[in-house]
Amino acid sequence: MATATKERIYSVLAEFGSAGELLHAAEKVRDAGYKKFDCHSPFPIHGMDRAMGLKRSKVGYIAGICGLCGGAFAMWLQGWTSTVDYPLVISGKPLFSWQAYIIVTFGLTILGAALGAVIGMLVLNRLPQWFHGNFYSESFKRFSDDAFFMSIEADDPKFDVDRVSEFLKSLGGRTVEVVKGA
Amino acid sequence: MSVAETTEHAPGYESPLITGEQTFGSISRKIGEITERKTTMTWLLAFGAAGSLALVLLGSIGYLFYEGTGIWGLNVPVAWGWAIVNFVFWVGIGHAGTLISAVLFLFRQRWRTSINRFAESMTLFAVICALVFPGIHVGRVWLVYWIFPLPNQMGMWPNFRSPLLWDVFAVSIYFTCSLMFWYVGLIPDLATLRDRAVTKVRKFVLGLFSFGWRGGNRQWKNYELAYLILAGISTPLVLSVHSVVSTDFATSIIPGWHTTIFPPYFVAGAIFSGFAMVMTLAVISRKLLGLQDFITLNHLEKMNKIMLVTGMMVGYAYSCEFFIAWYSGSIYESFAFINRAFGPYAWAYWIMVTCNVLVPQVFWIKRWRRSIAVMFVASILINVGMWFERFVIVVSLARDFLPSSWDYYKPTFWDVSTLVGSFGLFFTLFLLFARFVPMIAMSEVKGVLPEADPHHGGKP
Amino acid sequence: MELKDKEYWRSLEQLAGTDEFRHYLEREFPKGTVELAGNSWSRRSFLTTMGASLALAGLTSCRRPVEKIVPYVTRPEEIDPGVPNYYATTMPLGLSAYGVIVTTHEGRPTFIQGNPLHPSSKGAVSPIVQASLLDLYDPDRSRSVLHHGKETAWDDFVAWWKEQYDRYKQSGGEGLAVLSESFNSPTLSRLKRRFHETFPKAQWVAWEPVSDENIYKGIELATGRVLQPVYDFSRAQVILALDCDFLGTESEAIANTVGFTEARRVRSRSDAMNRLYVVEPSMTVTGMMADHRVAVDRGRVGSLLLALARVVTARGVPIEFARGVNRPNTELASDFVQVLSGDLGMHRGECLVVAGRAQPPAVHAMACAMNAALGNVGRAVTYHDIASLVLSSDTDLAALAANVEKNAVQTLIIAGGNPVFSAPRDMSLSTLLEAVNDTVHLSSHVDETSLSCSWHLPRAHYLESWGDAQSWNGANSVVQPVITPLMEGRGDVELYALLAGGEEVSAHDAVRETAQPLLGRAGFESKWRAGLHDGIMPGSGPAAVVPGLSMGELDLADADGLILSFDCSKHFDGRFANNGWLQELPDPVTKLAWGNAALISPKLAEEYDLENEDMVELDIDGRTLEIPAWISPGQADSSISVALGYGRAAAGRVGNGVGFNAYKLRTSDNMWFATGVKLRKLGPKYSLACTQDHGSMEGRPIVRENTLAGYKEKAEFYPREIEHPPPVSLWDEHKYDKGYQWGMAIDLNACTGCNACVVACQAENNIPIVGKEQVCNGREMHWMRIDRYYAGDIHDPRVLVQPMNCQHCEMAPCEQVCPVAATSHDPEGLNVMVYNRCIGTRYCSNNCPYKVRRFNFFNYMNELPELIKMAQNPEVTVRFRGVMEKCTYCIQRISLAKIKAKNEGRTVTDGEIRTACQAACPAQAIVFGNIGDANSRVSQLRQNDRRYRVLEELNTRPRTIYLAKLRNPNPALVKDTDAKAEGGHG
Amino acid sequence: MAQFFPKWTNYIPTVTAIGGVLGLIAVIGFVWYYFSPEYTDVGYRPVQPVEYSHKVHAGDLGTDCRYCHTGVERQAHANVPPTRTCMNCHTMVKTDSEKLALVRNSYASGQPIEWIRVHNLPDFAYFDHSAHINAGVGCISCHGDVNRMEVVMLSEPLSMGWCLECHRNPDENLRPVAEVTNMRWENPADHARRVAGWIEEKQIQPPIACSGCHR
Repeated sequence: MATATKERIYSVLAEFGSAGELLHAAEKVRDAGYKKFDCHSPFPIHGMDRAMGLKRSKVGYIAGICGLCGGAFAMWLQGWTSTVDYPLVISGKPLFSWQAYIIVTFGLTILGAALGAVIGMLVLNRLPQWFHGNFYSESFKRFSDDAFFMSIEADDPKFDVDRVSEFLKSLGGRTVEVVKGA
Repeated sequence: MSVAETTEHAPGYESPLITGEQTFGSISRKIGEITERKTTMTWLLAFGAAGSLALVLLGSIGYLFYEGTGIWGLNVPVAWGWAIVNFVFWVGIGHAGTLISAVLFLFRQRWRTSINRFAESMTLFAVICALVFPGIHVGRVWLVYWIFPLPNQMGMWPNFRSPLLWDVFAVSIYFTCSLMFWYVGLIPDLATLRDRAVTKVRKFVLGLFSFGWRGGNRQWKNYELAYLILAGISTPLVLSVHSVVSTDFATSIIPGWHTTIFPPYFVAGAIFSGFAMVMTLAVISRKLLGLQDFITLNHLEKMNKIMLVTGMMVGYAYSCEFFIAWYSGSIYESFAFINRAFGPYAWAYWIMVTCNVLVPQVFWIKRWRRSIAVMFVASILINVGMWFERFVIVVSLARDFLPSSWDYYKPTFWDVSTLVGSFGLFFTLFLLFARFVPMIAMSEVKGVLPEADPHHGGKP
Repeated sequence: MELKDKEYWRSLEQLAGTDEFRHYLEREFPKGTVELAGNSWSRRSFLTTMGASLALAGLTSCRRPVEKIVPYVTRPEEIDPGVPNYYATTMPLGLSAYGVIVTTHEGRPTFIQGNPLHPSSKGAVSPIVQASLLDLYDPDRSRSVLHHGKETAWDDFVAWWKEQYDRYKQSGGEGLAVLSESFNSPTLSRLKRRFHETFPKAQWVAWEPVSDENIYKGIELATGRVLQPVYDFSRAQVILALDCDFLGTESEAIANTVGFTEARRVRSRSDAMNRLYVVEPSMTVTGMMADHRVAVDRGRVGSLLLALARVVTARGVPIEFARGVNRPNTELASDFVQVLSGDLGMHRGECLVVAGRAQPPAVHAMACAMNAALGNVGRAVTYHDIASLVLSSDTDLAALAANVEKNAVQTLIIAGGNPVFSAPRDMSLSTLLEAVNDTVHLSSHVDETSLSCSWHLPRAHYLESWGDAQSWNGANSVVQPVITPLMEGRGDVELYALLAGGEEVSAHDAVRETAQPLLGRAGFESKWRAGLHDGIMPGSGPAAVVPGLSMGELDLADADGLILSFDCSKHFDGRFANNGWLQELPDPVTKLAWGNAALISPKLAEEYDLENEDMVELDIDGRTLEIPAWISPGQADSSISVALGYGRAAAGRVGNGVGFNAYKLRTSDNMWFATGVKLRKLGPKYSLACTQDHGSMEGRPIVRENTLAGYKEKAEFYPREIEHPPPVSLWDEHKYDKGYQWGMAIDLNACTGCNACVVACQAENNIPIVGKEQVCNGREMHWMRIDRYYAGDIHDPRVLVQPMNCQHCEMAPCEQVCPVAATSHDPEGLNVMVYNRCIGTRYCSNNCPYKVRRFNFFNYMNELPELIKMAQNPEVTVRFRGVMEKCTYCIQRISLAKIKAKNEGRTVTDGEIRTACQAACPAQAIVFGNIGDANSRVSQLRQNDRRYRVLEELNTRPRTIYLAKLRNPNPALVKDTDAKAEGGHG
Repeated sequence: MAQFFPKWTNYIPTVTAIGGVLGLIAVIGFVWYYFSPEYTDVGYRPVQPVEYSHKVHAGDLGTDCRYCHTGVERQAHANVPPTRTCMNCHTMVKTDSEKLALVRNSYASGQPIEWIRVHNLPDFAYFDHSAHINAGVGCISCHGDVNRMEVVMLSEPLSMGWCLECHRNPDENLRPVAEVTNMRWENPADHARRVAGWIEEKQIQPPIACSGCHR
């Protein structure tokens, strides 16, 4: 694969036989002190977060805050329009009929939270990200089918092509590939 | 299929969720191929048919805009007709999707993985059909944007006390959330298709929409939580939506509408009709697309059980209505319900009862519960019944407080064409989906294979 | 010179001069004729979507379309643009004259109300009087003189007539005949006399299909003189109406209603109330008001009266004829007769017996004798000798026909009327007219008669022409134009003057000329002006005369078998058939709009196995009519009733082919009823536009009533109100305590269900006519409707009526459901509907428990010809497609009054604001005002112990309250079912 | 699949995100300004059939508005003067002016002059001049400095929102009734106090509810 000149190395990619192997490999890599590595699998692997030593996702907080904002905005909008901006007597009911406003408030809370969750997820995952080093690897694409990959990226402080390749082999990687590209 | 058909298992033993010795690879292949292979004749024919029906809808709407709502059978007292019936009907259909994808997800019902994708899709399409109606049924469509709180030179704001306004918010929010839920679930599968893609076009399109997904666990981590949150908030949402729709009737003072039981009763009904629709589609598509291994009889049976339950809830609601009408001591209420059962619209009422209460009872019997033919017919009958339920409710208008204003509502050609057309729209969208989008959530199904468990000693 | 300072009538003529107007006229007069409003979708244009683009103008940021302001060149001081003017004039109808006050905007008459000073209208109107306004703008009116169908000018006719005039002057009028309508006009009768002077040998026949001839004949029979009876129902405690719908279709119904309700109004429990006995073949407005009603077919009313007379006589009140006529005592409704005779005997001098125009002279003679014997003459009934009466005469018509047959008539001038349509069928007039060399027809439309005449002359509307008319008590009033003729029309006065004098005379001068001797030379001008201003000429009519009785020979042929009776319809004799307001107006009893039907009793229906809308064939010795049947409770079992004036062939686009022509069965020997009718059921059904499908209240306390006696015991009413928890709101209710608080009170005891309010509302509020198909679909637009419920025994029902319009609930269910706040409350408690904010979800209508909201399913207003749009009230927004509308309590009147008051630095006084329905109501059943002011009439009515709110238990807090209905049955006749009538309802 | 999308594509999301936000703001601003009656209507200055100058008549000559627009204090409409009114003076003054040809013709022929409407409310809104005049709202408040206009121009949006502003707090626009036609009126120092007085005495409570203007 490594052919053209002045290519740069993006990462070292190792394929593992099963979810289990990948999980154990991940623990080792973590213990070896690598930071910029990732495990690619067709589906989320149970326990992998601990194995890789990842902290809890922040999506929840984002969603929560957005939800609260949505709700607050809704209640404010309804209250302000019907009591301050243009008070109209409707069916002889109080201008601020908060009971009636609950539904829209609830709705916008949900909407806020949902948008927060999705956008938060995308941002935290840096998606969309159509270009990525790993895509230089021909075999990498099997991650979405039935393969399990471990990739240690070049900009990891402890990164060294040969040492990393060796290390991944030692962890039982079926194939180890140095991903290069323009 | 053969396997599943005969699978008998002792109580407590969880039969395999999918059959046919599937591996990760076989799953991506079988599901992927559906979208990759050459367009089949059957599909083209079906699409043609559905498409032309959708055009009927378009035509009807065009004529409606030109002439006014008078082309429908509406009158005073029955100022709402089929438009609203269809709206409620379609919104109801939508519910099953979210229920399966969200509620069952929260309950860790892993069997949902096989059906959640197209249940969700069906939700989207149903809600699209639903959203058509509030838009077109108003007298002055060109001003319909006034229901949104937009600053304007009149200094006017919408009236947030109106259930109709709640509808607009609830349903459009429901649609947005379902769309996001659906798409988020779709990303990894699009990536799978992307990676299987050969042609440049497919590479580009699928690449574009899969956002460059790399299935890295750092992504899965956020992804899973986001998905969980969406599921978590979709659950109260889906329950609220039809409750809100029911307030269109429940908050009014019209006998037969003014009923506190409506919210739960509507939700139950919605799930009921929704599952019926999923069933209809599932039965057809698993046959046509050879998905018997993924949508097994066990799945269908489970859905039938849910239909049986919700069907009886609805039946309970019907009887409860009658009891309350009598117990309330309000002569208007009691008249309204006696009138439903024995008045000019009795025929509609009894169609409703037969289809919604009697028909599901067949699912008490295991053999019928597992018989494709039975469940297919039943699911269609149930949808008919649920449409009539909404019809019966809406035409309670025909006889309210002052007998002097009583009248009878007769649908016109345009009422019918609009309803038929909406089905056209629905199936058009569904066929497009079935052709171009993975019908089954591959990454999720892979996730429920035994091999997916890292502690599974299984072979590579 | 009057014409001089009424220049401004020309304002509309100016408009009429513009090309657009011509263009409209052309466009609005295609020969192919379709119903104006309603189902002719073909004629609907893209204007609706244009409306859309206009509505969006703000968005598309395009400049508004350029609008022109066209000021007057010289503004007449009478006119302030936008400020209405009011003129008094008179509407002649048959022998009646209704004094009216016409509201004009920029010279366009837009509303008609009664003239309080006028004895025949007393400030109120009937549906016909109100609706006559629309006829003025009827685009189907003929627009030019026609000679053998070709358009010519008046001058040609005048020239032609001059020749004839000279010719006939020689011959003394040999072979010249005039067929006119009957009239009661000094000027016209003066001209008629002059005509006879000029042409002694000429024949002048006055004839009307619907006339009071029998009444006058009867009085002549009894007294030997032709006298005009004038009734004052306010002076009668006991009233017997014999086949006499004196509150509805009979002459002078307005004045009758005013008087009748005056004697019936109950202010407190101590008040007395008159008692009404009705004997009639089919349910009428009067029958609905009855305290006791016997359904007797038209042929047997006489013998019932005879029986009554005998009993009364036996009880010591000798009635002249009672012994005279030698006929067996009939057993008809004997207990009724017994009780009634007692009641009459007890109320000598304060009772009244009236018979309807359909009854034969003998019955009227008997009634007359009875009133004399009971001492009512000079009290509840007075007789007047009206000089200028020109009565309709069936015999004269027959004579004329005979003359024509033996070619004794060369020139026949038909001045008004439509004999070809309405004349008795045994004298087939249309063929007879062929025989006459020259036939001239003066008529507002090119109608059936015009088509078979050589000359057609367009006739001016009474709002366009000068004339005069005497009311029934002889009071003289002038018909003065409020607008120049829109078409080429000329009035009767012009024609008569031309006929009599051979030259054209200004009608105005002719009328003044008549007035001179009446008013006297001295101070004529001021009297004349006063007369014009007040709408009634100074100096009253001839004093009442007390005729001596000289009973002639009475013959009372008792009819038997199935009897068909002809009724006068809401179109009178059919002359108003092209009036959309009247066509769309539901019949007060059957609630049928756009057509008539053969009314049959439930029993008869059973007998012949008939349902509503079944086509039947009526056969009277060979003459047949196919017509749908309609079951009308209260119909006499042996009687079928059909309304006259329907099934016009050449009425115009609105009236053509609506209903079925009963004149086809009418012959000179059975002008009002025919015996021996054969009824046959035909196969098909025919859809009738009925605005109320369901006639029972289902035992709900909607219209509540009690007997006077019961009420005096205890102020409770039936059906009893529904038990409900105290109406408490979950929220703090809005306080309506400042400023004006508008409210309405409707006295169900006064309301007769005559429909005057419905038409008035339609005129005032620009309510569209939607046409038969839409009414069949339940889409009628009337803001005010009159609900009619049957109670008690279906074969002898009590009928309850209830005007129903927006109740202006303080906690209006309609408001909270509108997503765009298009309907909300204003501080004065009005439930306001903002048309331009409405997007048309129709949710409010669904949630209205009274179902008083109306929706524009189509763009009904664009349907209307421009000419009719001129009738519209500029103070009220014209609604467009897709918009909800409803009664506003005439908010335009409220606003104008408030502004006026404020400008004058005062507050609105009680009674200053009268809603259109209130202004029209002859029964004064509707009172509107400020309920915030404890002294206002409406506030006081709200204290009345008969008041109740409809659907009170819903806690909608309507601003409209109703006063429960009372009946005053004779204790001796009370059936248990009647009084405590809960069970009876439904 | 190897690398399909070039590296720069990774910037697209960021760019579109920022662009989207800015674009949205731009669109809102655009609609806000350009679709508002302030923009679409204010400044409407059609060429009238007769070159009539309010500046000359109302301004320089100081004719009172009500000389031509009669009845404003009595009725809803402010009359557009009949040709007669013009001729009252112009039979003497400028009898042969070119500009006045049309007026003279109109007067002679009886054919009215077709002025082009500048201040135009929709049919469903009912404005009453007398009510406003008697409350002491100056002509200028709605019609602008007519006395400075050669050709009459629409100087206020006459939109519902605009009406409401004044109906909600009319104080600034109130003045003694005698001064309503005064184009040079300045609110005196004690304006506030006097306004309070008028409101008290004349019960000035401009309607906010729909029924105030819609019938």
